[in-house]
Amino acid sequence: MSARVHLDHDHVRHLLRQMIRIRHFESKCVELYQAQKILGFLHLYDGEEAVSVGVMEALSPEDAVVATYREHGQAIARGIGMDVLMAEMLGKQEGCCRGRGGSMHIFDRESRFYGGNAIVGGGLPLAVGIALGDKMEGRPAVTTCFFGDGAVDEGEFHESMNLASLWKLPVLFVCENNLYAMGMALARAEAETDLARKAAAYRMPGVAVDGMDVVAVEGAARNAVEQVRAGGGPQFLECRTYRFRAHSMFDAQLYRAKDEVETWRKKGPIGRFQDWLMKNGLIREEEVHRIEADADAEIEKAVAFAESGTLEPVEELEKFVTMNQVPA
Amino acid sequence: MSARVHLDHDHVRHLLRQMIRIRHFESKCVELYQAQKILGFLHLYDGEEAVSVGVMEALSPEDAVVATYREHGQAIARGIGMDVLMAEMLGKQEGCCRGRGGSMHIFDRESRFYGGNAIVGGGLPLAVGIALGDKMEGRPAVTTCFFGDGAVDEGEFHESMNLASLWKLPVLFVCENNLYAMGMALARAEAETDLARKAAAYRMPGVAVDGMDVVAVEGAARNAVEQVRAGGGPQFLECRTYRFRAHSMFDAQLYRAKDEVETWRKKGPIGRFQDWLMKNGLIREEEVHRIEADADAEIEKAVAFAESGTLEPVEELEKFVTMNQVPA
Amino acid sequence: MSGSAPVTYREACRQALRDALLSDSKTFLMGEDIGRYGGCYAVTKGLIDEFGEERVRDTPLSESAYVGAGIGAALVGMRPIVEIMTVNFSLLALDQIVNNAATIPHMSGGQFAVPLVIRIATGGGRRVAAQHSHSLEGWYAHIPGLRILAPAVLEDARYMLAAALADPNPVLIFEHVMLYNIEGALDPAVTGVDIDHAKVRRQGSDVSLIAYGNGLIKALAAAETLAGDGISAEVIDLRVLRPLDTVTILASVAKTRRCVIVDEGWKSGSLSAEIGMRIAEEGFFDLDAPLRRVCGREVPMPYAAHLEDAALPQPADIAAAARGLVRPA
Amino acid sequence: MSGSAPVTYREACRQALRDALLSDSKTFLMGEDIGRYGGCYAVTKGLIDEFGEERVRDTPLSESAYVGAGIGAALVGMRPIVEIMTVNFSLLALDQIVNNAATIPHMSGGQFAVPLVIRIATGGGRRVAAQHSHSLEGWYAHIPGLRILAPAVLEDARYMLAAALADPNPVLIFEHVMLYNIEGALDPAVTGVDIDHAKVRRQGSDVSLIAYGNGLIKALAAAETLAGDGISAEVIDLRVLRPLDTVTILASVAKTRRCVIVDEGWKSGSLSAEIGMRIAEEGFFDLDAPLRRVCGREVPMPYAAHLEDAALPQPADIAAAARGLVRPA
Ligand SMILES: Cc1ncc(C[n+]2csc(CCOP(=O)(O)OP(=O)(O)O)c2C)c(N)n1
Ligand SMILES: Cc1ncc(C[n+]2csc(CCOP(=O)(O)OP(=O)(O)O)c2C)c(N)n1
Ligand SMILES: [Mg+2]
Ligand SMILES: [Mg+2]
Repeated sequence: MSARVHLDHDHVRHLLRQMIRIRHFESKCVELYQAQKILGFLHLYDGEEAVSVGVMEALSPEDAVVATYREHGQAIARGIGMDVLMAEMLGKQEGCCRGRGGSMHIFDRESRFYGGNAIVGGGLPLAVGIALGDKMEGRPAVTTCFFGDGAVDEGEFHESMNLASLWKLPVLFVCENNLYAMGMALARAEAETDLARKAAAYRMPGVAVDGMDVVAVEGAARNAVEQVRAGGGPQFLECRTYRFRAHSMFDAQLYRAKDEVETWRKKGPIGRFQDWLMKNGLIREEEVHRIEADADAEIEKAVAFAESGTLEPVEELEKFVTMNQVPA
Repeated sequence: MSARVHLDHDHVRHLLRQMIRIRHFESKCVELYQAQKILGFLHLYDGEEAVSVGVMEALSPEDAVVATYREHGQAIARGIGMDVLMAEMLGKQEGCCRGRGGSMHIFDRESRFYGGNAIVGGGLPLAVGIALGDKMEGRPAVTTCFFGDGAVDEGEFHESMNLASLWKLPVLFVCENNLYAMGMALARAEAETDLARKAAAYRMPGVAVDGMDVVAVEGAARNAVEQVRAGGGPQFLECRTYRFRAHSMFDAQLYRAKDEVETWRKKGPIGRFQDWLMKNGLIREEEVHRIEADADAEIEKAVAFAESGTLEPVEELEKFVTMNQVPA
Repeated sequence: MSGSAPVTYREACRQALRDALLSDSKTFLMGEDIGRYGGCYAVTKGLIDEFGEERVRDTPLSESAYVGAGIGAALVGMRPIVEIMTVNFSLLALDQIVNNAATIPHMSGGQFAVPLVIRIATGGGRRVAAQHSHSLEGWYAHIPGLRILAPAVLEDARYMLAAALADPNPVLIFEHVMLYNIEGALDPAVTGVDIDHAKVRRQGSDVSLIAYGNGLIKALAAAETLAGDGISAEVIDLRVLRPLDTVTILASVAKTRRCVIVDEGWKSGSLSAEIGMRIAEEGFFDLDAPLRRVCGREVPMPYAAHLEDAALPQPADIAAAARGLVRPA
Repeated sequence: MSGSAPVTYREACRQALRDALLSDSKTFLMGEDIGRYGGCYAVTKGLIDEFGEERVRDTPLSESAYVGAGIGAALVGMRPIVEIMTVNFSLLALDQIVNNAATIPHMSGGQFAVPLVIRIATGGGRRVAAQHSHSLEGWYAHIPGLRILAPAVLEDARYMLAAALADPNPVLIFEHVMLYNIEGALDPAVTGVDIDHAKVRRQGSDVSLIAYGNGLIKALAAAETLAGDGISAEVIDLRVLRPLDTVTILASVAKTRRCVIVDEGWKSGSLSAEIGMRIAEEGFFDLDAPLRRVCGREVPMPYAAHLEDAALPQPADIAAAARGLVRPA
């Protein structure tokens, strides 16, 4: 594993905690979805936790993040509170977007989290512009843009990669390659399946990393962010991962074999990291239990907060369709 | 020069004649534009003749062509009559599109010439679909798609290249790289200026050829078409050329230096080929003069045809907005 | 397929696609996740197994390229049926639809036709928020060269496709996501429908309710309520959004002399405006009351259920508007 | 810039851009060929020399990415002015405009604003055929969250931009290609305009002619002709296509009791329909005659001059429609 990551006790416990928090948060979301308290589409991150947990470790508060519709993990790893997140999923006005965005459209001004975008590839041009604005204003920020392997098929990927590279913008492009776009296997969608190579077409450095290894992801992300921050222009980081569950709650998974999923589950980022930590005496079983218990307690509090939340009055429906001022 | 091209007397004279026909046809268009008989946008091919003349030599009648808005050369090289072409430019109903398309929208069913597209990059998806249809129907045709260096910036390029390669479709992508998109120099528009390399991002073979050398272009096109026809999937051919005149008739050319243009003029495809032929005794001066005279006579006939053409009655304005049947 | 057994709208769409694939070898389906996945709304489920990957063609996420490829294939005589998952995504293909599909026949002086069918899921109500829930079919109805269809009943879901494939021009079929699960029996005597005319779905004499798609279901519910109040509402199903069947609309308004137009799209610039304006131009002297509209509120669709419900026209709103015309306070 | 010297519409646009760049360091221009080339309609000519490549930013041919980049830059507090050469090309950026710019403020619960200005050249008349000549501004006027402007007079060309930049929301400014060369003097006393109201450009009592953009010029010409026939036409310049200033429209119609709406866009589903429908809803009892429209013919724009002229509304058509209302045969 990468030497650039300091594997002291606090840090490894933090990494594990973050992944567990995401995993448990989403298990609760499934319950609430089955109870029809969460509605619409629900895209789970189960199996991909190491990606956003590892990447976010490389970012500072002044950096910006552009996320996908599969962004609960991205949001939690970025530090958005579970309470406002859960309230959003329940459509309450106490939610981070007052219940207007829902699961696919999480925004948070404080952490510079520019959404939750449900148009595949639609976030990439935004990331280019955010980085452009920061650069023109002399802010040292790096904009990290998450997207999936399917987004690589879109024209907006091509145009955005070129623009960022041409203008040497501070963007970290993070491709969460989970091998499927809904039911479309990467090999059926892309003539070139080695996605990191695509970066070369834009003269952009591209690296692929094992997205199931949180430390490897953190290391690769730190390398990339360091170069971006140094003014070297954008970087492309492909994180090879896998989605353990259905694409969304409507997916019969006709397109992949059960044992393919099982094989990947064995490489699961949480179990694997946990075993490695214990084998190397970096964490004790009780600590893991405490982390899980703490996460569950935090989630219960979040659910209570969300359940006790209120509905925005319908009279406010048109509020914010147009803004009265630019928020300071 | 390529060994694959048989440089017998008839053939070299034919190549030269084709380039001269295009050049002289367009000089006449400029006159008619200044006389305000041709209106709207007029994009000249002056300097780029070797590209479509060379490429078309590699095609057979059953092949399909998708063109750009700078397509007079592509149309003439494909064999579309100057008379219907000129009538189209003059907006007469005797024109190939009854005067509805004009300079930017030349279509010809008989030669499978699918337009004259004035949306940069807009023709690429069409070419993919034409090739798909031909392939599904078992027709041995190759679809040749012309586009400029600027079209490479567009998302439609990315999506179409991937689709054609993924589905192994019989498409020859011909990039007319004249180093500028209107006033935008390639180096200011693309992070990767070696366009042939872009094909690699789609696992598509990509070759660059001197687009000022008609024989080299023909040779490269023959190689590419042969492989496409053999079922090897699409090929990308970059023809490095230069536009001697303004982008269109509205262009002050503030973006490039006069001597840059002059240097390129010296590499002009017609003069260069002509000199080479004469030096090697492959053609005599009188023959060249005869070719020019024949071309001018042909153009005069075309202009007469166009001038004596008629205007479509305005009552027919809405005809063909919707079709009553699919033309057989 | 036995017409008399109850089928869902989804199943009717599927049977129509299957028929098309069986009856013409030049027909093929192309779109995202229509094959292995079975279709994002399960409309194409099973078709890839029966017809294979060539004719039920899963595409990469490249809306502009695969829709454009459908246009290209149509130009050379194929009969592609392209699917776009959700109308919001169709914006990525709009250049191809407007600048190529709709222009090439005219621009080429009639040398080429574009016999293409595009199926698009549309509409709100599924709590999927501001990038998946809009109703832009009225927008498409602005474009010359296109025919726009909105099947609202099983019969149209089942038979409009065949008529669309027989049309030598690009036809867009908008399937409202809230209709896929409606169920009913198909009349075995009916084996086809026209794609030229609006249809009176309920006779009435006091007021005309003009609607399409999911709005029709709501208008019919409103008519039922109104009947309870002794108000006889006639309900018109537009079916064809371009070209509009003005004759049927004007005939109904001439009879009832009052009109409420229902449109789930954003009110300003929605199709309801065009319908109302045509009445104001050609049926002005038949009217006893101002025209009324019940449309979607002008907001990006919110996620929260109570807000989405408030953003969409509801039967009660339609009934209230009709009542206001028939019995002005 | 000396206001009293005669300027062209093009020059007025250029002065507005220059002012914006001078007055706010967060403002920058971005678009295709706006820099070295000088702008495809020469509007931005010279600005790159004065303000440099950073603030007058030539972009690759990537409409979706650079418009989206404008949205992103606006999200972080910049004031980008993005140019799209021709409205037909804006279809390539429509996903970003509709799915992002128009939704993010609402979808984020008001956490973010998108103070972006997009300038788009629109309209027919230049013989550039079916992929360069349409009038889709009415289409954009359907989208909640956007403000749509159509400067038709020098004053608006000169001062609407500043007002648009002061708006915290995305504003689209449609400049009609046939207006760039109109010339006149700017009143030095005027230093700004509002972007909320329609304006009466000519007072009249017999009929209201409602128009915008190049249609206004034609409506004014028609009013002149009508005056010769003793018909007094009031001419309304909409100026703001979204939100529509219904009050000014209704006030004029209440006065004249007759109305002709002029729109160069394709008739069906054009903005003229929305305007007419609002009158039919709210001004119904003020009308003495049916509403009339003079719009673009429903064809992809043909190249041939006589066909393009026939496809566009002309002053004579407007005058004839008005005459038909005032003096029905
Ligand atoms: C432009 C667009 N096309 C299609 C969809 C429907 N859709 C939602 S998610 C998805 C798959 C995206 O796959 P990928 O980018 O790999 O992300 P993942 O879901 O695997 O995380 C699709 C096709 C969409 N939301 N936007
Ligand atoms: C989508 C789109 N954007 C912009 C334009 C305006 N435009 C017309 S030609 C052109 C330059 C295209 O350059 P290139 O592809 O290199 O072709 P060339 O003109 O050099 O032959 C531009 C920007 C257009 N027609 N379509
Ligand atoms: Mg994926
Ligand atoms: Mg070029």
